[in-house]
Amino acid sequence: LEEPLLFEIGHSDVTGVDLPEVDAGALTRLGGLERSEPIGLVGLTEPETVRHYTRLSRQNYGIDLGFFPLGSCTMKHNPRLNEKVARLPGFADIHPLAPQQSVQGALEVIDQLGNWLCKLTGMPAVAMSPKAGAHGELCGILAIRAAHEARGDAREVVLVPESAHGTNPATAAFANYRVEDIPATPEGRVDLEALKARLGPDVAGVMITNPNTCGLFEKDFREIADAVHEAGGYVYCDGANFNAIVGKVRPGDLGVDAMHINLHKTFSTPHGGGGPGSGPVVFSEALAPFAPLPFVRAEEDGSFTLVEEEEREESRGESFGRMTAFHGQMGMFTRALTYMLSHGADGLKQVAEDAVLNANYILRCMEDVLHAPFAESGPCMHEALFGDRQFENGLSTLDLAKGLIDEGYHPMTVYFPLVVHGAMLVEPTETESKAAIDEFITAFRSLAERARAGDESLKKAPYYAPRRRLDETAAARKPRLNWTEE
Amino acid sequence: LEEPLLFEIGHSDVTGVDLPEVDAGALTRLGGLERSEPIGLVGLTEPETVRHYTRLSRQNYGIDLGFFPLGSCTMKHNPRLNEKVARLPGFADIHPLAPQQSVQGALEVIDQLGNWLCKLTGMPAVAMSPKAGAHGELCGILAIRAAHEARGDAREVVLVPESAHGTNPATAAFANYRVEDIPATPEGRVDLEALKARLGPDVAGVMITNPNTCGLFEKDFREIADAVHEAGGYVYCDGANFNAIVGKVRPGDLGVDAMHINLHKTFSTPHGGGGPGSGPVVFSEALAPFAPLPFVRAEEDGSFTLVEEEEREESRGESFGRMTAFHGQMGMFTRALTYMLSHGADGLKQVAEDAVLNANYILRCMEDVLHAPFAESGPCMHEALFGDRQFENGLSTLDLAKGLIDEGYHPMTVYFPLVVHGAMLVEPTETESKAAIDEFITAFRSLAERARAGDESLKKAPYYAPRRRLDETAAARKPRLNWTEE
Amino acid sequence: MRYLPLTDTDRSEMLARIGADSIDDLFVDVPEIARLDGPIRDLPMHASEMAVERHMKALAAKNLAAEGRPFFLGAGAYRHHIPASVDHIIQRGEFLTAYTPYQPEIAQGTLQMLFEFQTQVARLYGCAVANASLYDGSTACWEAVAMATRVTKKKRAVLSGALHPHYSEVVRTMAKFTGDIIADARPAIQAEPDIAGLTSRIDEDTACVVVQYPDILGRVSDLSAIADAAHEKGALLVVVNTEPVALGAIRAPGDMGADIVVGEGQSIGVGLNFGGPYLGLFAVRDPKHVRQMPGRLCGETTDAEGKRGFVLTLSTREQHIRREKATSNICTNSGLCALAFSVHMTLLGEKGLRELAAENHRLACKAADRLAQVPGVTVLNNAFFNEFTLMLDGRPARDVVRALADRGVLGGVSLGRLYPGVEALQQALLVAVTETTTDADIETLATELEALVKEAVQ
Amino acid sequence: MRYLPLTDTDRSEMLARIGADSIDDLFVDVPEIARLDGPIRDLPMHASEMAVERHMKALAAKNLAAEGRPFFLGAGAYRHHIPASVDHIIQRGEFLTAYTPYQPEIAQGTLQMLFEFQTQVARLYGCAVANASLYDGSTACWEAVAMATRVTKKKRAVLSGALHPHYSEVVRTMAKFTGDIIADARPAIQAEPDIAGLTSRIDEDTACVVVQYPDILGRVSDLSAIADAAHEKGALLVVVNTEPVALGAIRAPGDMGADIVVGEGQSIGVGLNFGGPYLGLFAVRDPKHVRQMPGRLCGETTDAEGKRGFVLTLSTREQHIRREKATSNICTNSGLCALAFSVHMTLLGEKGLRELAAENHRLACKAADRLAQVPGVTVLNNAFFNEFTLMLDGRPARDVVRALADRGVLGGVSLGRLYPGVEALQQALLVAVTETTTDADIETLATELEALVKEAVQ
Repeated sequence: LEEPLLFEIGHSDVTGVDLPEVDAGALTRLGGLERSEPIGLVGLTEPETVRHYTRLSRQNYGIDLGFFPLGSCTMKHNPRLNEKVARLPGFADIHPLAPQQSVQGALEVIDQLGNWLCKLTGMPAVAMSPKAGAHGELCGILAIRAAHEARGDAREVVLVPESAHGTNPATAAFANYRVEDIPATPEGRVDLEALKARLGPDVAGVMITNPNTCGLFEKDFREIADAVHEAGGYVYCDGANFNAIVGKVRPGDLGVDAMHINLHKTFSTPHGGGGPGSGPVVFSEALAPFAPLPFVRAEEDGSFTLVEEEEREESRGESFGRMTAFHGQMGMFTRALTYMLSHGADGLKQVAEDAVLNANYILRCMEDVLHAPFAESGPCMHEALFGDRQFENGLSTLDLAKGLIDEGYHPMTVYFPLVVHGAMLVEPTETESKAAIDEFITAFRSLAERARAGDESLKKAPYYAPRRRLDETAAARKPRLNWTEE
Repeated sequence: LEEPLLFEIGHSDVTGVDLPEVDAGALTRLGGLERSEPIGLVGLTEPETVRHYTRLSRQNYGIDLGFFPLGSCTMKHNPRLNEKVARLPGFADIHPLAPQQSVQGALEVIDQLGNWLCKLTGMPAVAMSPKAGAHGELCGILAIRAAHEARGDAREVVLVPESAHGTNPATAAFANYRVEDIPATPEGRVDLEALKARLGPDVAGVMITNPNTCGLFEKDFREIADAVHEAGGYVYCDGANFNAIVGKVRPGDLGVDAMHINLHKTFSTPHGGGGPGSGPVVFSEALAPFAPLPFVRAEEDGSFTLVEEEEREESRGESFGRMTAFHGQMGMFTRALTYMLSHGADGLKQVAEDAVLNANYILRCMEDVLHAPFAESGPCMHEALFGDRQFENGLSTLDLAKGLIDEGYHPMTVYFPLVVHGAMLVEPTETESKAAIDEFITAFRSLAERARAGDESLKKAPYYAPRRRLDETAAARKPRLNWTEE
Repeated sequence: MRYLPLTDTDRSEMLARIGADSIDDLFVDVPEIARLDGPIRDLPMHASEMAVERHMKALAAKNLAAEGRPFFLGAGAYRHHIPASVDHIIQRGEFLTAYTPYQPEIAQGTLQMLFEFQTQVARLYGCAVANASLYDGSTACWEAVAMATRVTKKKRAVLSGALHPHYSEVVRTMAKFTGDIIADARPAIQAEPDIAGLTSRIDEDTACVVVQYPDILGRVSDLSAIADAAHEKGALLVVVNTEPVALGAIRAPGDMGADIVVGEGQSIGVGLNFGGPYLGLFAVRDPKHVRQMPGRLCGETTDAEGKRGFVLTLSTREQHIRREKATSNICTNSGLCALAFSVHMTLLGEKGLRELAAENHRLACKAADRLAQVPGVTVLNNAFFNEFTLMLDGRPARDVVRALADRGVLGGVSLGRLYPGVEALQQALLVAVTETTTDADIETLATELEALVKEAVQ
Repeated sequence: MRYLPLTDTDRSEMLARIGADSIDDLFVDVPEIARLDGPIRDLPMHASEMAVERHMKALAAKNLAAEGRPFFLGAGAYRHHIPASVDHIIQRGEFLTAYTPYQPEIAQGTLQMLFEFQTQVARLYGCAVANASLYDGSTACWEAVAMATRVTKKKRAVLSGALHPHYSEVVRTMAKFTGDIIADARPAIQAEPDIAGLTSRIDEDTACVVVQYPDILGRVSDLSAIADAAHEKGALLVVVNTEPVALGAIRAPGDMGADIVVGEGQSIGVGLNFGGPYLGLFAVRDPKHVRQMPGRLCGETTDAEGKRGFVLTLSTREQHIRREKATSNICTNSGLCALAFSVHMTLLGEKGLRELAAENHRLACKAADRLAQVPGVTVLNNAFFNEFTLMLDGRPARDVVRALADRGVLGGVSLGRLYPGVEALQQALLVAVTETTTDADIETLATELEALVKEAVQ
């Protein structure tokens, strides 16, 4: 079922709401700025609206439909209880600037969730307001900058491994740092010696993902952290892969100074086709004083206070300031807390174990037919990394990915991390059954064999999707970014 | 995406709920009836459950996906506000036997909805408990029987037109009446003279659908009613097609004694793949005393009483009794009342007008390519009736219906009413846009032309559905009605 | 008019195509006497979604919702926790807005679900075949009686006195018209059901015996003797179950010789809803009875390419084919409730259902023990699942229930309400306990009951 | 562990296939010092859905939800009625559980929606191009300043004193690190914004001027003079809008010369949610600035068969391609909120949005007139849309807000909370009125305010 564009089926005089007719005479105090020209919007009635979006939705693939092994994205099941809880009027229908006495339960949610995050990471403090992972990275890096500046130490460089998510260097650059690469060992981990050699008084800190984007645990993390600290720097840990170790390892025990946590990954809040996320940041004692405003403080009488600019001096004098208008992604907090309470400490440990078990199972079931560059580097964590070196006839990772679509799967992450040629990063997550994974392996093996055999038909895959391959080059060369009448 | 059967993917030791482990010692007072054998059920975790049913759902067609022109079924849009309202804890989380003082709002809903139904039909009384249309028919027929019996008049026959829904004769038979056909005129209406000729002291009543299943308004309804009344009988009107006249015509003005109203048709409560429905019945003064228990009575102090057996004598001594354990389909009442309040008296009138307009538009846009037996009988009401007389090469209505599936539509009602060869009953409803109907007409015309040209490829349609034609004969010959391990 | 897509321009164009001057030209066949000159009077005009929502919320707010308060009502409708994913799934437009699956090629979702549902119900009941649902337990009970008269060609039904009185009333109401003969009774207030008394009423003219399990007083007892007695006289045993969760703990009716098992499925997935929509379950032990069953049946078959698929089958039993010779007049049934049941049952599975049943029973035992300590209160039952009968000294249970409600406690169902005028039953209070009941709820009920009974006795 | 499908049998089989003896063999790379010997202490163990739901509902019940009580809070977040179908659609699993549409062949649903969303936002703002959303209005405001410095290669941003103080604070916080120079101010308490004062602060080093429309005091005024002044000095005009409904009544910022228009989209479709998730809107008037924009962009293209389709495009601006040279570090944004906005905007359409805006303004005028009658209360604004500033005699607005909350009235936002320590602003109360406000709400606020102000004056 093809669906036309809204602007092709809507009309300016149709509406799906029943509001009083406009009485132009009522627009009396707009300072002479009444809008006279048409806005150019179109409307649909409710039946048409529901149908338009229902039909559009069916051109999408989501976890609810099948296995979604996007590496580093942690596409796990989104429990429906979480959705229900987030919609309770006591959470959904309260205003961010409501008098604090009227939102004590909301502040308590933030406090409880923060407490979970601190305990799970073994860190003493948390900033809840960052709006997503990259915002959390920024929060962490700003705290590092603030800490250095507080002692008059204007360091200029942040070290980032080549395999890092693009957000790491982008964040550091946004905070006006110069980014330098850290080299990797052949086994896919940070080169400890090279790192030590680069440390010095100009290095503000490092940003390391652990487990890293090759799917490996950074064995030397503690030594890296010690070396960085000795050189006067701070350790930022990208928590995107916390899913692999939640409940099993506490980053605080490894010397982390700041780490963001993607609630939409590890703690199951939905990805929603691109957001919203939520990226709380846990801090070490050293960085805690610089954390942003506002934050929630539990009082001795059992009440909760939202500390804002007013109390800046008395409460957290060194805070680097406010990152966003209000106090974070409440709608994600309620979902994540619901998820944590459901799993409990025991369940979260099992989450990590099952995620890692699933990934290793895929790795070992595939390594004979697909290049697995770090298969000998020890067990993988929650994701398995492959490359396209063995493909023939010019077939590439992209072709295998599109071939998976025809088998009823969402493709894995492709061409990331950059350190592996034609990287394929497969993350099964803990919410897939063995049966689902076995089926995937069968399909994946067959595609890998076709790619090794140089089956050219893969170059035109997918054949059975709502669209065949889309021309991204043309889209970028002459961008059409909104609808205009032909 | 094919989806295996639950019993092929589930396990007896897997569950999607977290309950305490069974402590066999706790089962202490079951009278020695502890279940020792396995029940034979299987479970799935929540992620697997959501995926199983989401994938199944995608093998279904619903109004949300497209036009659904099933004649006599009134597939109109189901407003989402109705769904929201029905789930309010104040409606969804109350017990049918709760003390009446604690459910005054629920009783008020029943009273308000009953009031709307009485006003819309111009009838003085209503029974709210029937669970669906056929149950409502039974309610009406039982009231008729009770009324006759109350005066010692044991009539045996109910007259039903040949074009009636199958529920009409089945209901009459279930109430131990003998069913006799009423003939139709060539123009598709009840033959008034033939009916008059058949009336007599053995005829308990007639069951007439108006608008009838040929999509026509029974012009002579008032005269029929007068004749029946004169002969000592009662007039049951099948309200399945009330959608066509709601707000435009009040059946009470036509002499109806009892009529059920399908809330899931006229008043937009969802069909849900086969129910639940709700079939309140409105009654004339003559039949009102015989209506079933329980019912809601508005008291002078503004409170509401649910009248049950206890008060039978004082309140409605002649009630024929109870048809169902509790008091009807509350979940449908809240939805229907929400719908009525949304449309209001003006909106409901527009509903009928638009439904009739859409149907006539289809009739007139099709009659040159498809046999329309009653096209000359006047305007159709909410549905247009066609036949397959002009098809070639043995093509039939079924082939055209299956062809529509390939065009992205649900087929119309086929082979009903029985009075037309290869009947096709097309009901657009008022919630389709002109654009949607124009598109449908284009597809429908093209199929009609193919059928007239004898295009054999239609015999194997559908080609693009989740399944090709299913073998219904084999299913009935050797029924497999539940899953068993091969 | 947010649900009406036609614009005035559309309407004019369409009228022109039809050749009509005005919309009223399309209603010319309506006799003049019945033509209205405008919207029906005394009804409000259309309203915004916000206004309607406000109105309905105000009505909802006048009811005492169960959540968060002590709640012990049962007697045929039970409050259980329903997982959030159940409601998510039944709101999928493809399920919610589909019609009865008469076009199987584009209704495999509903059909496969029904096939799975039928299997779940048949297994739960210990039967060979279950249908795709009826309206509710009480109408299913009547359909069972009607089916028994068809199968046995006899017209007398013996109802147990411990059958839910609303169910007996439905059967009696229907039978008045069909000419069937119903022998029923009131429950005797005693710890064990009177099985001998029941079997003694079975005679050669008996089409069926109808018993409830657990019964209206919450009692559970072996049905084998009744089955034997019935079969000996050529009668069928119809077993009614109103609490399917119980069957996770106690033996299946089919395994004890029931011929037809019917029940209310509301406990699994459906919710209280003030009595409806509910879910009628219907199953037969012997597959040879299939063609006498009422309601829809979904069966397995193959399509033109040999793929497995599902269809509605044996429809020659049904009204749309057989008309006055049909096994029932049923058309619409409870499809969406069957889906909710099936999803919830899938989440539970064998393990979860057994755990749920055990937890219900454990809490019910706990409540019974605690309430038995209240002076002036006696627990009638020896055996029960999650519901039992209390006898209250000195005060009609009906008053107690009302007084409790005044204090925000929904304390149970009084037999006085179910059996008005039957003196012997006025002191009896039915108390149901489920996994949603907390220890605090039990304590509150005990405390409040103690106060009320004491007050009465004084 | 209802979300974990692996059984113990599965786990053993998989470990065997891997060649590991136990699950801990897979964690051998974790240094011993960091290995935990069991579940983390001081945290609860797993719990049933029912238990968790109870816990969360108890927390929710401690908050005063807006519905059903007088509610006048605004200042950047507004309570509007959201049609029920919006929430239905965003809960479709295919939208809810999809990832960012990097595989366009199976993400056309999200992509087409974003293309439509971008068109809606661009038109609403009077701009050429809008992106596919950012986190919220405040971060969008900072991104606009950062973009302006990239475009103009200058580092000074002039902020209007009437910009939301949280927005200014975000900009100042970020600028501390980037080295940009921020010139800001406090709002002057006067009926009309000080446009001359603002334009006088623009100099040759200015990258942009940032103004809010309607501003933090609810005032609306023509922006053309500011645009001219900015353009004359080679600066860009950044306009911030926190109430998109206003743009159904007043002129679009792009039409008055704004170069970048950003805002908070929460009012349309998203709901209050205690501050998040919200929806950052971002648009530019001149298409030549597209390649300097932050965030995702969806564009039209064709597939291998020539069918129209949509893809994320111009991603060479983004971090996952350009890394440290990206226009922003943004990755996740507000996809689902953008969907909610787009669905609600589709339901409204041109007609509905205009009617909604008119209704908001009508009720706000009514409220302003009524509140102006309260002794000791003055309405500051000459012009406003749906929010205005009250000056209260004798008592800090912050206290009044708290006292009102004690009486169940959510009476507005005090400027004292937004500008702690700024003496001149302590008496000011921001009052927002929307279509959800009833006449009774207005009357209640007036009555309660009268009592509180009188009390203070005495």
